[in-house]
Amino acid sequence: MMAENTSAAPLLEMRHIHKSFFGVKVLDDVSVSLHKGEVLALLGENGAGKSTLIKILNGDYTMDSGEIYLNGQHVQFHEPRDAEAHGIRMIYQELHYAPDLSVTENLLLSELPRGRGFPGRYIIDWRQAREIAQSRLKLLDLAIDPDVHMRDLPVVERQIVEIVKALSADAQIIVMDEPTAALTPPEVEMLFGIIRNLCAQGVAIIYISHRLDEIFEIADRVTILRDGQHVATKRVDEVKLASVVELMVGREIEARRKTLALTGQESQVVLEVQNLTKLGAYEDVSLKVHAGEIVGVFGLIGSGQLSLTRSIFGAERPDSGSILVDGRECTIRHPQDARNAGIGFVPVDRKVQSLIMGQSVRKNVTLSNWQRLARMGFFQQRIEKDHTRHWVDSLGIRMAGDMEVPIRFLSGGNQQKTVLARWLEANVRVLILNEPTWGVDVGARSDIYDQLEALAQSGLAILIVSSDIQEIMSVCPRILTIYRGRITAEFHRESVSKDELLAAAAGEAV
Amino acid sequence: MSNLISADPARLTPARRRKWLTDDTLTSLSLIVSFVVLCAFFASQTPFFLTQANLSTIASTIAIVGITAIGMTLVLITGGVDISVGSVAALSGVVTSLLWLEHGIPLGVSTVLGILAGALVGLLNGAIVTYLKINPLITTLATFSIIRGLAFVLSEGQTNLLSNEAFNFIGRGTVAGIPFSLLVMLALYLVFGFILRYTAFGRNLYAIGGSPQASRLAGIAVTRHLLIVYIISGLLAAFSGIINVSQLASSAPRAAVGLEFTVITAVVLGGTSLAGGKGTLIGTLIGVIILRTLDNGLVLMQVSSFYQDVARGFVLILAVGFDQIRLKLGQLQRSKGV
Amino acid sequence: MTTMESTAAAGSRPTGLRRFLRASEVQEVLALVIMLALIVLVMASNSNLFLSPRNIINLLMDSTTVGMIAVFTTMLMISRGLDLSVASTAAMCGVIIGTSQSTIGLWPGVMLALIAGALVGLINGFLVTFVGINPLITTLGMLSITRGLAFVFADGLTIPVFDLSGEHQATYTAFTQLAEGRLFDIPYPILVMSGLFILGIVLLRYTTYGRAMYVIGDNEDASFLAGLPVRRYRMIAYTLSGLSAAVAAVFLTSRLYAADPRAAPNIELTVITAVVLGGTSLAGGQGNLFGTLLGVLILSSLLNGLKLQSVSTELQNIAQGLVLLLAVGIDQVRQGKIDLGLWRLFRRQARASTQ
Amino acid sequence: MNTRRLSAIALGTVVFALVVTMALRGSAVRVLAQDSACPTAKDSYTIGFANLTEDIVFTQLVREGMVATAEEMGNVNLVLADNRLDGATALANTENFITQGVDAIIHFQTDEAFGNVIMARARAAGIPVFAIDIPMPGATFFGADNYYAGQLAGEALAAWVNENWDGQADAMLVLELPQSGPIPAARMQGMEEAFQNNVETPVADDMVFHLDSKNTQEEAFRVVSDTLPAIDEDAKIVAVTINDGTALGTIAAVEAAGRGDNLMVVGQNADPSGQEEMIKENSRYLGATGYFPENYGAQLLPRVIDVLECRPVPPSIYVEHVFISADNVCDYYPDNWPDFCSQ
Repeated sequence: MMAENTSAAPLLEMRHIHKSFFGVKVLDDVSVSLHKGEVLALLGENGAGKSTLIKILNGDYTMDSGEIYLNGQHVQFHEPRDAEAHGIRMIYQELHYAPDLSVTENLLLSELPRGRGFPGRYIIDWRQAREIAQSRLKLLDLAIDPDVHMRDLPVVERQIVEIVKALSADAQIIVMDEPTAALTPPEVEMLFGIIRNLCAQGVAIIYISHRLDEIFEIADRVTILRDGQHVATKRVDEVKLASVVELMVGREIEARRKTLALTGQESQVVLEVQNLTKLGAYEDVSLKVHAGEIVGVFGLIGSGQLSLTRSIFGAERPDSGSILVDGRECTIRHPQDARNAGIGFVPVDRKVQSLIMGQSVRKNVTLSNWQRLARMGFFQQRIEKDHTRHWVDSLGIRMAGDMEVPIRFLSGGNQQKTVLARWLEANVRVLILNEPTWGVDVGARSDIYDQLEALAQSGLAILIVSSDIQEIMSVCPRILTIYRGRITAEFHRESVSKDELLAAAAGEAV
Repeated sequence: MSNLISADPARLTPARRRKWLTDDTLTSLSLIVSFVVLCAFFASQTPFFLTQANLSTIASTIAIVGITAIGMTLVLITGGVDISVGSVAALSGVVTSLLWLEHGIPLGVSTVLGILAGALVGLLNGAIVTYLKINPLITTLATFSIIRGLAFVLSEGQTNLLSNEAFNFIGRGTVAGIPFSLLVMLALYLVFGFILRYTAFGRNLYAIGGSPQASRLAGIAVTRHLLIVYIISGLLAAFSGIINVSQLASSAPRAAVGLEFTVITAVVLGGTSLAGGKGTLIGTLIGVIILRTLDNGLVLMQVSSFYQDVARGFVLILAVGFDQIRLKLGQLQRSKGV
Repeated sequence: MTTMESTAAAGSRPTGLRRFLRASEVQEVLALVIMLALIVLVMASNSNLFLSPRNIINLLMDSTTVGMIAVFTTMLMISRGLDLSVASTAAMCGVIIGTSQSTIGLWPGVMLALIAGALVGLINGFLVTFVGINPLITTLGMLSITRGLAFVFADGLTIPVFDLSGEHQATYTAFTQLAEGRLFDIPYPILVMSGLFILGIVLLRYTTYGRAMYVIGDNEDASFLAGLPVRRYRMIAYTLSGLSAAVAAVFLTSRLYAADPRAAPNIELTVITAVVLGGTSLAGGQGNLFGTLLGVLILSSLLNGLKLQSVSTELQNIAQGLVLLLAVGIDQVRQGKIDLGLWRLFRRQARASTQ
Repeated sequence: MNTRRLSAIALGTVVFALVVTMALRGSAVRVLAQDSACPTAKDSYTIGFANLTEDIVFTQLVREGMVATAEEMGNVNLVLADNRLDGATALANTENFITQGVDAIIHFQTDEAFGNVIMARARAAGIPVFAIDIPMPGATFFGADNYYAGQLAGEALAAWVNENWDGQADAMLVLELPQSGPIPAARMQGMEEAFQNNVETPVADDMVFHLDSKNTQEEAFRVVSDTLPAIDEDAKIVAVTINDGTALGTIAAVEAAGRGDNLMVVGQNADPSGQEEMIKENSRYLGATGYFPENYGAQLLPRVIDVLECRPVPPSIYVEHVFISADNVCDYYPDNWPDFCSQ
């Protein structure tokens, strides 16, 4: 493919794009160009307009004004199919798949191979379909069974299938929105290999990621958006990470200082887990979290930490073992029991597991504290508002409008703060966080870390489960590693290197 | 590289299950077991149940629900529902008999026009669902009352007798001792079973039901597929209406009252999910047979019709409930087996 | 919530009437108010009797069964539940009152009926939350069961709930007073229905139970992980739905002096029609009782008005179907879910005129 | 700005104003001539007629007859309603009639038990009530003697069996309508008992099958089909059915099983569809008790006027029942079957 000469004329030009929703300008005169065979990183905080821009490119949204040129020709996309017909492919951050269909079918959703001639033209050649699917999976060296239903795959693998789906189609331009969020380093490397390969063939990539280090590894140029406006477009080799972040956030971000010192054994143990076991998920896990301490559990996704935290919180039932809060053993059968015992839980996926998207900030903040805000089942509205205002102010939750605005209009970082506020409002002693900054902006991220440290200093016991090693190393003075459901080692931040941590989390003997 | 996930290649190979033992197969198997239990029960209660005469009775009276259930399965797979099928069946019979008896249009043509009237209603349902984006339950609930009303208005409430050898053959004739309507029904099951399994159209229906968004993004013409599915549902319901008229040798606007509930019950019993994206015609066929057998057995046992209602409700809840419990246990085992 | 309104809203803080009109609940029901007004207008212009106090009382009395049940069906549907068994349950509860007369007595029978209704709801709730059967299937099955039981208990007959011998006059007078008694010239059932609506509005707005309905309907997982006893709330919602059917049955039986296993034919569909008309989404998480009240009133004024003009039953059914489609269609357009070309043009012009 | 909202408010205001105007215009009072001797006598009358249901042919014929007679009489304005086989609806219709200021009510409703409340309302409003087919306390009864109507059909079937099958049938199907209350129950009882009492050899109890027809043809077809395997292949079968539709479903089921020659059916109503079935060659439909629902209006409306004009009327008026079969259908309905009757 792409036999033509690589002229200087860009493959894609989006000129003076404007778009507003409900009178709010989301894109204000944004222009972007993309050349054949290059990787353009599209950067910006949440709400900067990246998603809107690519959805316009994909034909999902119609722009208010502006023009799109492809190969120098003016094009108009009314729906995703139009864009697809022009060789534009998307890998979405949110998964879109049919759960009860096999991997093969999801990969080849609209292009299942068929026979020839009259009846044959309508009939699917399952053997060929399976072969195509398998060969495409092989591209990424993946051992996924193409006959398995998507529903039966772990979430990570579903995401991989999504990526393979877009890669496999003949494409001129591939837009990747956070494609590596669930990939392991070898898989990411593999993906980058494929991206480079594709670029060599003349395919252009628009790459969106929060992981700036990836950008510096794979991208040729970066285009930075802020508040719906184009801020800068630069060659990657001409910029430094710090300046990119500054351009994105609009202010200088200081390097994180590691403020929280290691808490000694002198302070009280708030949460203690003894020999907790759930067959098939984790085994014989014991850990302690002291008041004012942040403990990190570092492990590869799928090492059992998710099930472990859900069990401590009562969302799953362990087979054996015990959970003690303040030294007293608690029977936790339901999240309600955990909350009453003083345990709070922040799950990974805010949209699916934390937030009531249609309801206001206020109702989201107070969700776990009804018994204290309601008398005889009736909400004390004034108290509820006062409490909400308190948390909005003290955590710095920013929102358009007052606390009655539906939470879906808030940015990821502010949404996550709302979830924190919920548990603080519920007056918990222990807070368990799962991947606390998943999908959160660079700016908001350090904000959340600051908040967590402040909370710990005020006496809260915090347990963070993360697969982000930088996160773990920058917030957690004490780090446990988990591998295949077992705690393999314990480290102090000051005395451990990245490599040692990685090795422990990969099950290599320490 | 900041984030790191699993480096364990073994994890990527999911716990392998025998491929033929899918949830669908298990649902069908457990249904067959319930069916056998049901048959054994009836056989022990009444000597007439396992007679050839009774089996052929069951066979010759199954087509109306059976054929309508095909369309309903398709609609449910796309995540919709069609409440209007009973009304459509009545309308097609009324239209056919009126065209023939009062306008002198040849019976063959009238029949085709009657069936097309059903397709038209299907088109209307589909158009409202896709273009006006009104929930299918609401849409077809509305057309359910509108079309029934129309059948009454057109027929002026009258029952019309239609006796015609060729026409009666549709509902009553036999080929080599097998009821013609049953043969047609089985042929339709084969055809649509094939379509669902082996054609792009069929697979697209699952994709649409599983994730309309993914289907749209993958370039599947969702609107067109939905239109076709509702038209098919209307067509098949109308055809069932014709079989009904042929069996009874008369058409009435009150025909097929409550057909929608019987059909939905049968389809859901057969393992098709109301949430869309899941279901098989084999399951539906078994569901239809179970319901028919249940009704037949209860009548043969001379159970009061009041208790028949109670029994039907219990069977529905028990069958779906057991399947649900089985699924939960299965998931539990699977998660432990990793 | 069209573009222009939000633009206006962003510009200045609305006050007074504007603020009231901007409240989303009001916006949702505004279209319904207009629809009701139009129906009333048409009916009143065709029949002088339509707006007579007597007829208005008739119309409201007629809607009490549907209205009482609809309050709790609304809550259930907000929490993403559904109950098709309400009408059959009401029939069964009525029959329980009827058959109890000769055994345990009338008032204990009423208590028993209320308990039975709640029990049916509880079983529905159990099957939905603990066994995990789809609510449509569960309550469809329960519909068959309770209707069948109604016939079994009554042996297929309509049972007079009436003092034939004159021996227990006081008891029966008290019972019939439930439906016939009036306060300020308004029959009790209408007051009770209004009371239930007010109770429902208060529950939904100000109580933990009401908020649980919205929250669970919006995101069940998140509610669970926030520590809400989701199952308990669901059980309560189904139980209240069953109980409301029993309450409706008590008033219906009192009103008719008789308990009929055939009572409340297809009322479940009317209830759902009214609730959906009122803007409650089948997908859960949104809805309000003002809308439901308007839905109930729209349906009953439509049918009452058509009846006053002796319009045939078939046409009544057709009209009901059309009104449902129309109302839901308008709502879709209002929410901008339908991109009719005309509508887009209208919005563009509106935007142009505001700039 | 805000054109849309303003226009909505404007529209709402206009609508409200119109509604209020309408309400104030109120009900124009009709001035009617009063007969001094009889307080209820007038020049013309408004009579409310609430039909049992509009779903079945029998009641449709009743309604049509009423409307036709009212038109003929000239001084009767008929207000129609549909009781939908439901007590609550019947009560609501009564209340609507009272609101509409009718002079008399003709009620065709589903159960005697509802009579108490309906009559209480009508009495309070001082409106005379005429009850069709289901008696109500204090109402003038008009209509079928249901048990007797059943008997006629049962006797005719017994006579046919005595004559053609040597007085013996092997099985009896009873297609009833248990969900529809006492009217059908009385008719079924009349048919079943009259047959058993008049046939030479009554059918054994265990060969009498009570089946629920649910008032639809296909349900009758289904339950009869399901029952046939329990009856010997060459058994002689008689069926008594609640109406013509159910009879048609029964016949269709037995014929579809190829056992038509061993069947004989009687029914109730004798609708046009039933008549058409009877006059077929070698018909398995012996006949049905005719109620002449089309004549209900012609017989009843003049009596209603009699009551309103203070002339004496007996407390019960029974319609004449005749067993209609191919032999006499031309005497009663010559216009329906010109071809058949000209033979």
